[in-house]
Amino acid sequence: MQVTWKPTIVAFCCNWCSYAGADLSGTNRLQYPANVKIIRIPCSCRLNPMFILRAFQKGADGVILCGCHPGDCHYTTGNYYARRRMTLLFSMLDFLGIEKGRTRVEWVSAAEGAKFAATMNEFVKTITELGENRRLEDLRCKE
Amino acid sequence: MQGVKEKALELLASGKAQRVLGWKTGEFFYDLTPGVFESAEEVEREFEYGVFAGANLSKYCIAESKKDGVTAVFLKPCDAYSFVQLLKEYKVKREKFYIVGVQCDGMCDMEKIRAAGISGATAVSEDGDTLKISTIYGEETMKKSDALLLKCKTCKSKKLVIFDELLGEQGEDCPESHRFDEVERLERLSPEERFSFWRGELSRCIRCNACRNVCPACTCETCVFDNHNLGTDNKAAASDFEENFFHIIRAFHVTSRCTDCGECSRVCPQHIPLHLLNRKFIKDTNELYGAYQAGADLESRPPLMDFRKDDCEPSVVYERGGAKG
Amino acid sequence: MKKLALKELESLFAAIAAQQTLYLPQDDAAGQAQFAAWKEGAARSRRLNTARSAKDLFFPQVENLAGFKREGKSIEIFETREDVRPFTVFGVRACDARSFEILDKVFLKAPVDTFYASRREMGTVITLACTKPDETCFCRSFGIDPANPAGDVSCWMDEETLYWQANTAKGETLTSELPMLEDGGEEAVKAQQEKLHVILEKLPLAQLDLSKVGAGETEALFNRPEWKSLSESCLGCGTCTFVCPTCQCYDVQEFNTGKTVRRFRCWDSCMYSDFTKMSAGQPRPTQLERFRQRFMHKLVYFPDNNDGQFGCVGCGRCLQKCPIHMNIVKVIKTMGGGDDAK
Amino acid sequence: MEQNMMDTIARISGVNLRRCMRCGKCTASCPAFDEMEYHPHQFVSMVENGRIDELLASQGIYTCLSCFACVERCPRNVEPAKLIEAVRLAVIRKQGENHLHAEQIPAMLDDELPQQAIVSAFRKYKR
Amino acid sequence: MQKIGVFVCHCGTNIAATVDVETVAKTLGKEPGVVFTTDYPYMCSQTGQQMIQDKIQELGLTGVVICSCSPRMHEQTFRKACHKAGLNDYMVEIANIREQCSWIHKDKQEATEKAVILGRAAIAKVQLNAPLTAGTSPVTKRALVIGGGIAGIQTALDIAEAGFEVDIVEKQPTIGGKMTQIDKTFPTLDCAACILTPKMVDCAQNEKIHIYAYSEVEQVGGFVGNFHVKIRRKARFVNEDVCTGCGACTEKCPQKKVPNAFNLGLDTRRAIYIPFAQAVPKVATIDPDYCNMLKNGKCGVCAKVCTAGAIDYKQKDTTIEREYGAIVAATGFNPIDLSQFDEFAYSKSPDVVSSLEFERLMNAAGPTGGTLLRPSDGTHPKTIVFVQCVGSRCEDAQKGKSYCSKICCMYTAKHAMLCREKYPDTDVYVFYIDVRTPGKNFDEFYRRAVEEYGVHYIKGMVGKVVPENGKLKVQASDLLDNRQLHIDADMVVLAAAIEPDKSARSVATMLTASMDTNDFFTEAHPKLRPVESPTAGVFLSGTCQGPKDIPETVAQASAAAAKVIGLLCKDSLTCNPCVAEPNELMCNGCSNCEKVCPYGAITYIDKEFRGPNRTTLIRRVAQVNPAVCQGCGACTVACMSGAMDLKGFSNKQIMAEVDAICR
Repeated sequence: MQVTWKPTIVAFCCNWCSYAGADLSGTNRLQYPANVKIIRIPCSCRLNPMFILRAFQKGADGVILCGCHPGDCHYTTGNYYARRRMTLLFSMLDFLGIEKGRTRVEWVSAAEGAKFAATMNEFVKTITELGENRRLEDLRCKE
Repeated sequence: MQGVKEKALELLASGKAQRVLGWKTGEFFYDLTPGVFESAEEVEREFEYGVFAGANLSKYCIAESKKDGVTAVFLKPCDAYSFVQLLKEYKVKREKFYIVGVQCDGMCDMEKIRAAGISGATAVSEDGDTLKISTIYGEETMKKSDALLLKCKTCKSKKLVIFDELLGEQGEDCPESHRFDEVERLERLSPEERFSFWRGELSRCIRCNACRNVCPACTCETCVFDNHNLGTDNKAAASDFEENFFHIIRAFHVTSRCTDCGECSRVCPQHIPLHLLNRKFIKDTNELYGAYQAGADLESRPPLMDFRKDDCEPSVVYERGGAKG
Repeated sequence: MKKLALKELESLFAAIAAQQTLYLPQDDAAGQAQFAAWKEGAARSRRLNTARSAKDLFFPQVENLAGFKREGKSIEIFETREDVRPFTVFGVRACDARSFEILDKVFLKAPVDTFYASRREMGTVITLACTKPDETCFCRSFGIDPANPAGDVSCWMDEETLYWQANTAKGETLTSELPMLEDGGEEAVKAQQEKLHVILEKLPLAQLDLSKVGAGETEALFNRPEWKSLSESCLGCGTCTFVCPTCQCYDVQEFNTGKTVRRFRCWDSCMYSDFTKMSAGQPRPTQLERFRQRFMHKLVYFPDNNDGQFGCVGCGRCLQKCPIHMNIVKVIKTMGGGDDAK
Repeated sequence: MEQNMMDTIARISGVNLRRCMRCGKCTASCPAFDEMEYHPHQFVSMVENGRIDELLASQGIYTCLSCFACVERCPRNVEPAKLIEAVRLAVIRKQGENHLHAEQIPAMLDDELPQQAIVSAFRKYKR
Repeated sequence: MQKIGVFVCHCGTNIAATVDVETVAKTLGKEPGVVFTTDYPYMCSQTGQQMIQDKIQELGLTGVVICSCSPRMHEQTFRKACHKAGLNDYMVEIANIREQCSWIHKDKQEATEKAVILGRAAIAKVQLNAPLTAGTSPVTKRALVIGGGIAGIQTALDIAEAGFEVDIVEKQPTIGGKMTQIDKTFPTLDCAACILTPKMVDCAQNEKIHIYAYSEVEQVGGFVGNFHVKIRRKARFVNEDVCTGCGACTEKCPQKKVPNAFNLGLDTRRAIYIPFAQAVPKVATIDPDYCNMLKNGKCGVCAKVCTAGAIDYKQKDTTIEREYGAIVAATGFNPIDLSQFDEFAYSKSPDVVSSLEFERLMNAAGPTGGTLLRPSDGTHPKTIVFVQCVGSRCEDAQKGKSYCSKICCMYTAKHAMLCREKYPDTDVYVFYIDVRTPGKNFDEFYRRAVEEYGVHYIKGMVGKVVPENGKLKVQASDLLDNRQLHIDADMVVLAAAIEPDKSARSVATMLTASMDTNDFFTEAHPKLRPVESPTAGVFLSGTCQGPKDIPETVAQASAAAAKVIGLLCKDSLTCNPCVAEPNELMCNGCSNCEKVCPYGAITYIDKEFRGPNRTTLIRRVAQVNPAVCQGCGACTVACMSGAMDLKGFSNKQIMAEVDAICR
C-alpha cells in the first residue's frame, strides 16, 4: 500500500439530525479528515442497501450512516427501520467475509457536532487501518 | 404418493376445479415439468407425481390466479409456506385455488445421482430407503437419503400451513432440522476463510437468473437488476458484480419474505449454495428479532417491516461472539 | 495415428502448457467439470462433459469492445481489446466440436467478428471421443458421431492409452511438437468405436425424429397451439442459453467506471423479458413468444439460413440443467407428431 | 467475598434486586412480621447493599413461613420469599452441610403446599 | 442534458481562505452539462442573487448548483431567487463547501479537492433533477372532536372561538366526561361542577359547535384537510329535538332498580334517565337493557307522561356522514378494574371504594347527598385509610399498569384534606410509596394536608384488608419506623391507576394514528410536537395521550385547538413536493411499502392496465397521497423493485451522487 493512500468515505446523513450535526461541527470548526464526503438524505430509512454496495463497487473504502437517535426520528419511526435493515446487511457482509468495520451506523443529533467530528475521525482511522476496499470493489473501476 | 393423480381427475370431474396445476411426465423418470391440465384426458396421459416432483408450484399460482375459475393446485409443505407468503403479499387470490396439500418425505435430485457417477439412467424404483436405478450400463443402487435435494435434507417443517384437502397426514415442524448448521459452520470461520469460501462459490455464477426467476418471493414486475431506468441493471456475469452486489441484494430483497423453500439452490446450474445466504438472513432475523417463519400465517408483520424500540444496534454484528477476526 | 500411455499424459499436458495455455476439464468445488487452465498436478475431470460448454473459451460471457474517455468537452475512444495468445483446449466432446461449425457460420460470416475470429485462429481444439454417453445425449440425432469427434486433433482414451489423430494443419503442427507421441493404435480405436456404436443404439434419445422440424417449417410450426402448454412452465431464466454450446446472442452495454466508460458485450438470452427490447417495447411480449423464438431459431430459422444445419448439437446440457426440465427434446417430440414420446 | 455472596444469592434466587421500588407491600403483607428481626423489604435492600453477614446470622430467615404472600403482592415482581430462601441456602452452603435427609420426607406431602415451604420447613425443624 | 450553471461562493474569506474557489469553478466547468461557472464573494447578497438570475435568463440555465454554505442556511434563499428568474425551485442544488468543507479542513489543497467533489456530486444530482411543483389540497373548514370530556370541550370551544365549525362526538348521553363526577378540584378546592358546567352550556349554546352525544365514530376515511367520517347516532328512544328535559318521565318510570352508572353503581336510577341535572344535551335516554316497554312491550308510562311527545320506542340507530379538515382525539381515561386486587377486599366489602367512588360519596349531588357515609351501613366512618398506587407502577400486566398515573397523589391529598376538614373527628391515613407533587402549588397543597389537616402520611404499603365485624382490618407497613401497622378502619379508599378508554384503540385504528403499548396515543414528536399525532391532521387532547390532571388537560386541549385553527385557517394545504411516488407499471402490489409508512399515506387500488397482445389486466398498485406523505423514504427501501421512489431524493439521484463521490 502506498503511504499516500487515503480512503474514500461516504457518509449518508439524515437531513434533520445528523446533517445538522455535521453543520454544527463545521460551525464549531471541529476538524475531521477531508476524505469524508457527506450525502444528504431525508431520513436514515431512505438509505437503500444498494447505495452502500454501489459506493463500494465504485471504490469507496468505508460507508457510514448517520441518523437521529432512536426515538428522535423526525418521521417518528424511520431510524428504527433503518436500524434493522443495516443490522441485517452488515451481518451479511460479515458473513461474506467483508472486513468488520467497513460499514457503520452512528446516531448523531443536531446538537452533537463534537460527536460527529469524533465519529468521523475514528471511522477514518478504522478504515485507514483496514486498508483499501478490495473485497467489494468492482475491478473495472480500478483504472 | 398414491392418489395424487386420482385426486386431480376427481377434482376436474366434480367441477370443483376448472384446471389442475401439477407435474407433467417427462422423457425420463426424473424430468417432471410443472404444468397445467385442463382435461381428464390430459391428466390421464401426462400427470405424474413422485420423488422427482421437487419443483415448487406456488410461483405458477401467480399466473393461474389471473385466470377465470378455480385452479386446483398440489402443494407440498414447503410449497404451502410459499403460497401463504404470496397470499400475504396479494400475489394470489385464495378463492381462485383449491389447494390439495400433499405430504412429502423428501424429493430426489438427479444431479446428486449423476454426481455419484451413475450415468445413462433410464428407470428408478424405490426399495425402502434405497433407490434402484436402471441404466443402459446396468443396475445401480443408491441410498435415497444421499439422493435427496439439499433442501429436503434439512427439512424445516412437514406441516401444511394451508390446504382445502389433505393427502396423507398433517405433519409437524421439524425443530431438529439442523438447517442452520452450515451457516453456523461458516460463521465460525475467520473473515478471510469466509471470503475465500464465498468467492469460490459465487465466482462460478453465470448470471442465468434461474435462482431469481424460480424464487416464489421474487415477484417484482421488473427486477432492479433488469431495470435500465434505475441504473441498477447488469446483465453480465462480470467483474465481481455477482459476488458484490447481485447475490447480496437478491437475498436482502427476500429477507423476512423467504420461506426457505430451497428452490434457489435446487435450480442453480453451477451448484452454488445460494440458500445459505437466505438462511443467514433468516437466522439473524430469528436471533435478533425473535423467531419468524415467512409464510406461516397471514397476520404477522415481517421483521424487516417492523421494529422494536429496544432493537439491537447494527454494531451488534461486530460485537457478536463466535466469529473470529 | 499416434498413441501415448496414460501414465505419460501429465508430460503431454506439461509439454503443451509449456508453450501455450492449456484448458482441460477439471472438477470445480461443486464437483462439476469446467474448462480450466492446466497447472502442474491438476487432475482431469472424469465427468462425461463440462457444465459450461467449450464455447466459453472462444466467445466469452463478457468481452470489452471499446473504451471512452471524456476530457472537458472532448471524447476519446480507445482500444480495450486484449491480446489473444495461442491456446489449446483438450477434452472437447464431439457435440461441442460441432458447435464451432455452427458458431463459425454466425461469427465468421461477413462482417467477421474479429474477437471470435482471433480466438478461433489462436485456439487449437483437441477433442476426446465419448465412451460412456449419458441418457440425455442425442448428438447422434444430428449426425454427430461421438466415437469420431472432429477438431484439430481427435483423441480416444481407454484404460491405459491415449490415441491421437491430427486432423488439421494446426493439429499436425502441435503433434510435431510432442515427441512423446508414438505411432499406432488404429485397431484399439476401431474397437472402441464399435463398442460405442452398440451403446448408442441403447440411448433413448439417439434417434429423434427431426422430420417435422428443420428448414422451411416456419409456417407449419409457428402457430402451433402446443407452444402455449410448452412455454407455460418456462421461468424465463437463461440457464439453457448460457450452458448451450451454440447460443450466440449477446447484448452490448456500457459501464461507467467514473473515469471512463467501458463498452462491452455480454451474453444475452432470448428467454429474458428484456431481450431485444426497443423503445417501442418488447417485440416478444410474453414468455410464449420468447420460448418459441429460442426453439424456432435452433430448429427452423437457423437451418433455413444455413443449408439445413440445425442450431443444436444434442449435448444434453439443457436437459440436465433446466430448472423445470423443459427442453428442446420435448419440443421436438411435441412438434414431431404428438404422442410418440412414451 | 461480600460481592460474591451477593451475586450468589441473587443468582440462586433469580431475583432482580434493582426492580424494587421500596413500596413495602411485601412487609405489609407479611404474616410473620412480628417474629422477624428483618422484614421482607429489608432483605431486599440488605442484599442489595451487601449486608449479607447480618442476614446470615439472623434467626429471622427461619421465621419466614414461605407463605409467598410477598411474592404474590409485590407490584414489581421482586419475589422477596425467593430471596429469603436463597439466603437460607447460602447459610447451608456456608456450613457445608445439608440438613435435609431425603428419606425423612414423609408421604404426607400436600399438593396445595408449595414445594419450597415443605423443604424449608424440614430444614428448619431439623436444627 | 441539462444546462447547468455553477456558482461558487467565497463567503468572504469563510470559504475562500481554505478553498481555492477559482480552481473549484474552473474544474467544475469541465463537468458534463455545465455551461457556466463563476465565483463571487457573497452569493447570497443581493448582487450575487441578481447574477444568478441574470445568468439563468441569459443562458437559459435549466439547473443551478451553488457551492456555498449549508443548504440548511440558504437553500430557500437561492430557490426563491431562481424562482424569480423562472427556474423551478427544485432545479437548484447546494454543495455544502463551508460547514462541511472549508471550516473543518486546514489544508487548502485537500479542501479544494473535496469542494470539487462535493460540487461534482451536486452537478450529478441536478442532472437528474426534475422540476417539482408543490401540490395543494383544499381544507374542509370544520373540525371533529372525538370525546366530550373537559379536553374535548375546551378544544371545541377554542376552535369555535376562532370561527370554525366543530362537532363533538360523545358516546355517553351527555358531554362532560369524568370531570362531571369529580367533587372538588386540586389544588384550589373549587367545585368541579361550578367550573365545568358553564363550559358545557357554552358548548351547547355556541352556534359553531354541534354536539353529537350518545354517538360513536364508525369509520374515518380521507386525509388531512379532507376527512370523511361516519358517525353512528345511537337510538335514545327519545326525540332529542322535542324533549325539554323536564324530567317527568324519569320520576314516573316504574323500573327503579337500574344501577346508576353516573354514581358508579352506588345507587339506582330509572330505566329512562338524565344522567345528572346539568347534563348537556339535557334530554332523557331510555336504557334498552332495563326498559320494560323495549324488552317485552309492556309499560309505556314515559310516553304517557311526556307532554312534549318526545318518546319514540321505535327509534333506530342512524348514521350521519360529515367532512372534516382536522380531527382531535380526546377519548379520555377510565380507572382500571380493581377486581384483581383481592388483597384490598375491593370486591368483598362495599366499604372499600375506589377514589372516583369516593368523589361521588363526597359530592353534594352524589348518592349520599354529600354526607360521607359508609356504603355498607350508612354510618360515618371514623377511620379512613387511603392506599396509593393501586395498579400504578405495577409490573404485573394482568393486574395493573407499569406507568405512574400521575394524578393520584394530588387527589388523595385532596380527599384526605376534605375528610379532615368536613369531619375533624376522623383519623385519616395515607399509605404511599412516593409522593409526587410536581406542579404549581402542588407540594404546598400536600404539605398542608399533613401540617394543617393532620393527615397521617405513612411511607409504606397496605398488605391486606380483611373485613371483620363491620370493620376493615388493615395490615400495613411503616417503612420509616420499621413497624407493621394494624389499623381497624371504617373505610378504605383505593387510588386506582388510570388507563386509556377502551374505545381509544378502535379510534386510533380508524385514524391510522399510532399507539404505544399502553394504548395511549403516540405524539408526532415527544418533545416538539406533543399535541399532534404522526398522522397529519389528527391531533391529541387530554388523557388519551398520557395521564394528566385537569390544568394540563385544558392546556393541551387549547394547544390542540391552536394547531387545528392553524390548519383550518388555510384555504388549501401546500404539499411537500418531495414525496414518494410509485411507478405503477413496476409496482408489484405487495403492500410492503404500506406496512412501513408511518403516515398511512399509501393505499392500494386495483387498476386496469394494458397487457401484452392487446389484453387488459387488473393489477393491484400502490397510490401515494401526496398531501399525507411527508417524504421520509421508508417505503422506497421496503419496495424491492424500486417502483416506489422519492421525488427530489430519487434512487438514481442518490446513486449519481455516490458515483460522483467515489470516482
